[in-house]
Amino acid sequence: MLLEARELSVSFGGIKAVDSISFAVEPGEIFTIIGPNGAGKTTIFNLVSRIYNPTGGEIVFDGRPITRVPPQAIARMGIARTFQNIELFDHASVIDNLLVGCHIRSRTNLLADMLFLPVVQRQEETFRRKVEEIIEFLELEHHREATIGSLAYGIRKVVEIGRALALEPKLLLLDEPSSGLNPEETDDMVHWIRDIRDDLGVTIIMVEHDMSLVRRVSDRVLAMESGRIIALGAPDAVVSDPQVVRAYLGD
Amino acid sequence: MRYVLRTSYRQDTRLFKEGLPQYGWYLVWLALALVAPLFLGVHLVSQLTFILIFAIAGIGYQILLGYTGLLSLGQAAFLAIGAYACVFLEKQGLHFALALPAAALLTGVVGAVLGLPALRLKGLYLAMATMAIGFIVEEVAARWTFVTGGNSGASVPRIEAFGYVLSRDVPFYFLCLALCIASLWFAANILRSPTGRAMAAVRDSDIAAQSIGVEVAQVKTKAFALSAFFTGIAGALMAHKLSFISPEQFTLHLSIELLLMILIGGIGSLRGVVFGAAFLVAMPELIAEIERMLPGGSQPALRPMAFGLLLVLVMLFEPRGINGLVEKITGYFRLMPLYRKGMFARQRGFAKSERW
Amino acid sequence: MVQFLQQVISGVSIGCVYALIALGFVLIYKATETVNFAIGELMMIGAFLGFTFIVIWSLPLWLAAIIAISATALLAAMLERVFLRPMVGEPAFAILVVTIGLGFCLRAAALMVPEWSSETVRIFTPLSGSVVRLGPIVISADHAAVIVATALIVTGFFVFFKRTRMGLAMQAVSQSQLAATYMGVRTRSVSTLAWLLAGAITAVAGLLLAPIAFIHVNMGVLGLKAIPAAIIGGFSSLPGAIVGGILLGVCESLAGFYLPAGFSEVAAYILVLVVLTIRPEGLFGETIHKRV
Amino acid sequence: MKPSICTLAFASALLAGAGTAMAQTRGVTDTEILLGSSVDLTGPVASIGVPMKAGFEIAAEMINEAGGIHGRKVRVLVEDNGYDTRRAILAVQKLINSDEAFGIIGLLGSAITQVALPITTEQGVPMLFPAAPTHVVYDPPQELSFGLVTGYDLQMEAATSYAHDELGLRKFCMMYQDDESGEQSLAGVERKLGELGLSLVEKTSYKRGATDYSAQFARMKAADCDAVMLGTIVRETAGAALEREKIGWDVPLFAPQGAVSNAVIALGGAAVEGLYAFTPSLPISLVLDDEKIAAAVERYKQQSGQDRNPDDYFLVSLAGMLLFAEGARNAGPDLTVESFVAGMEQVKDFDVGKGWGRMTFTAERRLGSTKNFAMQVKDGAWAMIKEID
Repeated sequence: MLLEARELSVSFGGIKAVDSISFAVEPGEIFTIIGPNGAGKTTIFNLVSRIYNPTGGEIVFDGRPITRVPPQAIARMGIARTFQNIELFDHASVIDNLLVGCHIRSRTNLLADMLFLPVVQRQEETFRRKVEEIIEFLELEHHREATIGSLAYGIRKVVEIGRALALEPKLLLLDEPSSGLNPEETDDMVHWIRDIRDDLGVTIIMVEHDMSLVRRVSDRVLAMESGRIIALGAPDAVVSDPQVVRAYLGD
Repeated sequence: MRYVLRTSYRQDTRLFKEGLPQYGWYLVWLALALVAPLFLGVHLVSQLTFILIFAIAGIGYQILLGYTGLLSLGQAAFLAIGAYACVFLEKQGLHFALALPAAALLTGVVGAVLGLPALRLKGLYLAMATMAIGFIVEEVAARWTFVTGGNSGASVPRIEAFGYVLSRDVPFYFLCLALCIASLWFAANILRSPTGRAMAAVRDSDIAAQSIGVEVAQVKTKAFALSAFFTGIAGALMAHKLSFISPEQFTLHLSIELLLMILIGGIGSLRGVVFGAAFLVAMPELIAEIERMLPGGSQPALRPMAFGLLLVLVMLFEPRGINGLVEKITGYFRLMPLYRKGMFARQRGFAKSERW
Repeated sequence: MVQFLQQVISGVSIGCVYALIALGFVLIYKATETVNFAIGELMMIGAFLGFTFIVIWSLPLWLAAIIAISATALLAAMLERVFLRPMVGEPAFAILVVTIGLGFCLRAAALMVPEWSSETVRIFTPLSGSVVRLGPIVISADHAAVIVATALIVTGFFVFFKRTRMGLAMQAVSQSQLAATYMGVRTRSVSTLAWLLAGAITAVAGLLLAPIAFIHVNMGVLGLKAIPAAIIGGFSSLPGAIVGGILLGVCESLAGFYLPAGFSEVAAYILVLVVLTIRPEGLFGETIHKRV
Repeated sequence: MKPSICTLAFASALLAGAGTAMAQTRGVTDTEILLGSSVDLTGPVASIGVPMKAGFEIAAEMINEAGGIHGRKVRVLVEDNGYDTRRAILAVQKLINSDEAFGIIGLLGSAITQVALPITTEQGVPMLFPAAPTHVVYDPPQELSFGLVTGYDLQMEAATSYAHDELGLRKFCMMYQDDESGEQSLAGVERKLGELGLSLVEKTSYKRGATDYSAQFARMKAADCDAVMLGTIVRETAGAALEREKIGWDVPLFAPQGAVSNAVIALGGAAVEGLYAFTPSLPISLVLDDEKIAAAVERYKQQSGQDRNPDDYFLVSLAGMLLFAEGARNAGPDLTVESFVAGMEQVKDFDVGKGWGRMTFTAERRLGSTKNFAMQVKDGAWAMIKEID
């Protein structure tokens, strides 16, 4: 069991956004959370990536509790995430964005950086070699030097995934990877997600609306409505579950 | 049309990726700077010295504002701390060669401490907090008479090297030149190393930086400490150049002059700092020339008017300052056939409110 | 004890001037989210216009005041229309720098006017010299006039803000400029109105300040005291600006009396640092953080 | 004094070839003597700087029309420094090195004078009669530095002895401006009180540019002293008088030279009635019967187009120029720095015009005259009540 949530709940000023949710994700699995807007999907995400503090329950990752751990600490433990409306470093180039992903593995102190000692030089080269692999993996070669501001929306999505991969994570949290993409880009996204899991062995938790993407790529699906679980299981079963259909389309 | 071939990772990490054509220019500038005292009178050399001193202060400010996105309106406070610390240490008998680094390190530590409020504050709030710090440091400089000599100021002892007294003109110019080049090199190294990238990450989106594992609080403190370190060096050099320091010299007006220098030079670029410093020192002379040409004799209001108008016009029409212009021109020549007219135009946008 | 009250009263009168400037400052921040560093210079222009009309053209007091206030207000609106409107969408610090630049230009413009430039002047109102006694406490009539005038302006202002259509529009713009535009609010003209109103208020502050202090080209530096007042009250809250201004005035006056020399000027800025580190959004401001 | 030559081997080798021959004296040609000055034309004290610049130019015109100095005409180049120390340094260096002025005359601002003195001394250029009331120029006496205006400390010593001897006051309080000029006044008062075996009952200060003095006056009134010494300049003196009137406290006020100006009366109105001030030179209104001064003021009115008298500092630059002319005349046709210093040391009881003491300079005495005038505001105008040597 890689990540487990036990009776997780959080309320903003009286409203229970997430009401004692429990679920577990196995290593190497693609686990998708679906549900109408305001169901608490992104809130769970922000709880796991430690941007919000839960009011109840516990989160355990790789056997260690991370309920109260600061956000930057979970990156060191191997959890990476992307954001719903893309939080990239706009003024930097693609390669610099990816290099920031390697930040947690840099061992050089401020003085060494100022003098750019050989140890910093070597470390830079290992980072760049790692980032070049990711660039090839995600086919971003001819965008390497472009600044983020000049890139198309779909490309930015891929760059953000690339930055998360540069962290060499065990668990990757994808926040609506297909939002804002056209159908053809969504197909590419399916391949990226499968390749990440198969080639790099990264477990993926995804929040998604595009049911065709959910069906084609998820191992298990969790459906939520106004803070509570209404269905959990194989993609086809959950998507056609009457309760889920009613939650989405209303009765 | 020059296209750069990337052959090795090492090449990517070098300061001048494109080899000779890129750093050739800088060699020319360095040669000019070395022989300048031969041709120029003492007065122009002291102008150049002030340019170098302001450039070092500008490097410190650029690291804070240009690279980490932290707007400080209290940089004059760090100049004051650097100046007073160096003079006080020299009066206690420490030689200048030791007093300067010690004063700079002390300013760096104070910078890190004064940067603590920055950890919780953003944008305009931080600007106001640093302005408050600036006023407080100015007041402390006036009150703490034992160290700073209070309002009657402090005279600065001469630098002695190898038994002789170093005169404040040409030799001091070379000292400032060496320190300025070293500071540029240090800052350039920081930018191509993990520290620099982490700063740029914090500038663009500290939420994303946090989720990548960047210790945002640590990076901000480091940025304040580095900025204070360089500004402290500039403060110590300014004290020796002025030969007399008093609290009245380190006012909010000086902080705003430093801000003008960074903006006019080009925010976010190291060579922009040098352009900005040259502009800041040359501007009063330019205005004096214009004033002389004016029919009605000297129009006293010309200087503040020019100072104010410049701030406004740069922000309106060329927010990337002189460096922006230089990049446009070099870009034009580099991409000769493919240069598109609107390449550098800014897009219109709605006020991106920090609140939502 | 009488001494303490005496200090508090004189602190309140100076505090009222800070409050008015802070009100103008916060009004602009709420409507356009820009920090206006030229607020002090607008006050100086208002005071000098008042001086010119009253002393040099010797117009009746109230007529001169009205012309001075409306002239300064129009000047402020013109500055926004010409210099700040093209800056919409630029980063916040760029706009802040433009206002700093405008501050220098206004001071330089005042320097060009012969009567204003090198003279330190004062407006003598019929009240000058006479004194109001509240039991043992003595307060000059001009100071009392400041307090009364501020109270009137503040109440008038809240009526405008809560009741009138344009007042509501201004509040909408301050919440979110993008949303307000889609609701058909002409955000551009609302910002100009915000500067117009702020110009009027700071001109009043200048006119009220003239009798009790002096008018000179560099009096704009007093505007820098309005910024701490606005921060203490909470950057984005109008009642906060008033309370912050008065609190600041009293605190300075008490520091001047009880603490050793020199502390009173710095008291304002120490207070700001304390408030910013404990409650970054000030006493009345609402908490703000970026949602992801 | 350690030999002060530049030592960096590299630099000195470079400079060996570039030494400029010092054939004739800097700033002196066959037909002209160039003097340099730096005052504030655009900053906070422009109201003093602008009339001073006019004073230099008009004095030069009058000296040149009267035949100049041994056939040479005098010209004064005035640089603006906006009362900012850094720009003042650059201006003085420009005047010495690129304009090659013979001497620096009439600097405005105590801090600026303190900063400029080491530069002029190091370059071997005479520092002539700064307008700033700072003792640095004449105490300790230096070869190339000549004082005209007594420092604030001497002025306030005269004020304290006058209050003590003439008015029999014993309990002294002081309010001084929290900067270099204020602290000099404080030093003078405390030195004289020490001699008289007294000390300050209450000491308060304010930051430059402050407009409210209620706290300071409340503290002094609480200490119920019978004399209030002021380390203030123009605006603050009027502000102090207004505050005293507001709290209805009938105590005499004593201020240094800066207070003696019609601006104080215009600002203070009735409140400044009875205010004492101590100055080394009388204001223009009291010296117009001296034909040289009257002619100069008349010329100022024509050139500036204003019908009001210029600020009193106009007289300071006038007196400075006349003193320079006297010293240069004594130096004879071959004007060099050495001959000029010798010429200045021959100046004995020289009259620079009404309202100044007689000027005498010797090898040990670098201050023209230590005379101060006790002034008081009597029904809306400054009147001279006593001369104190």
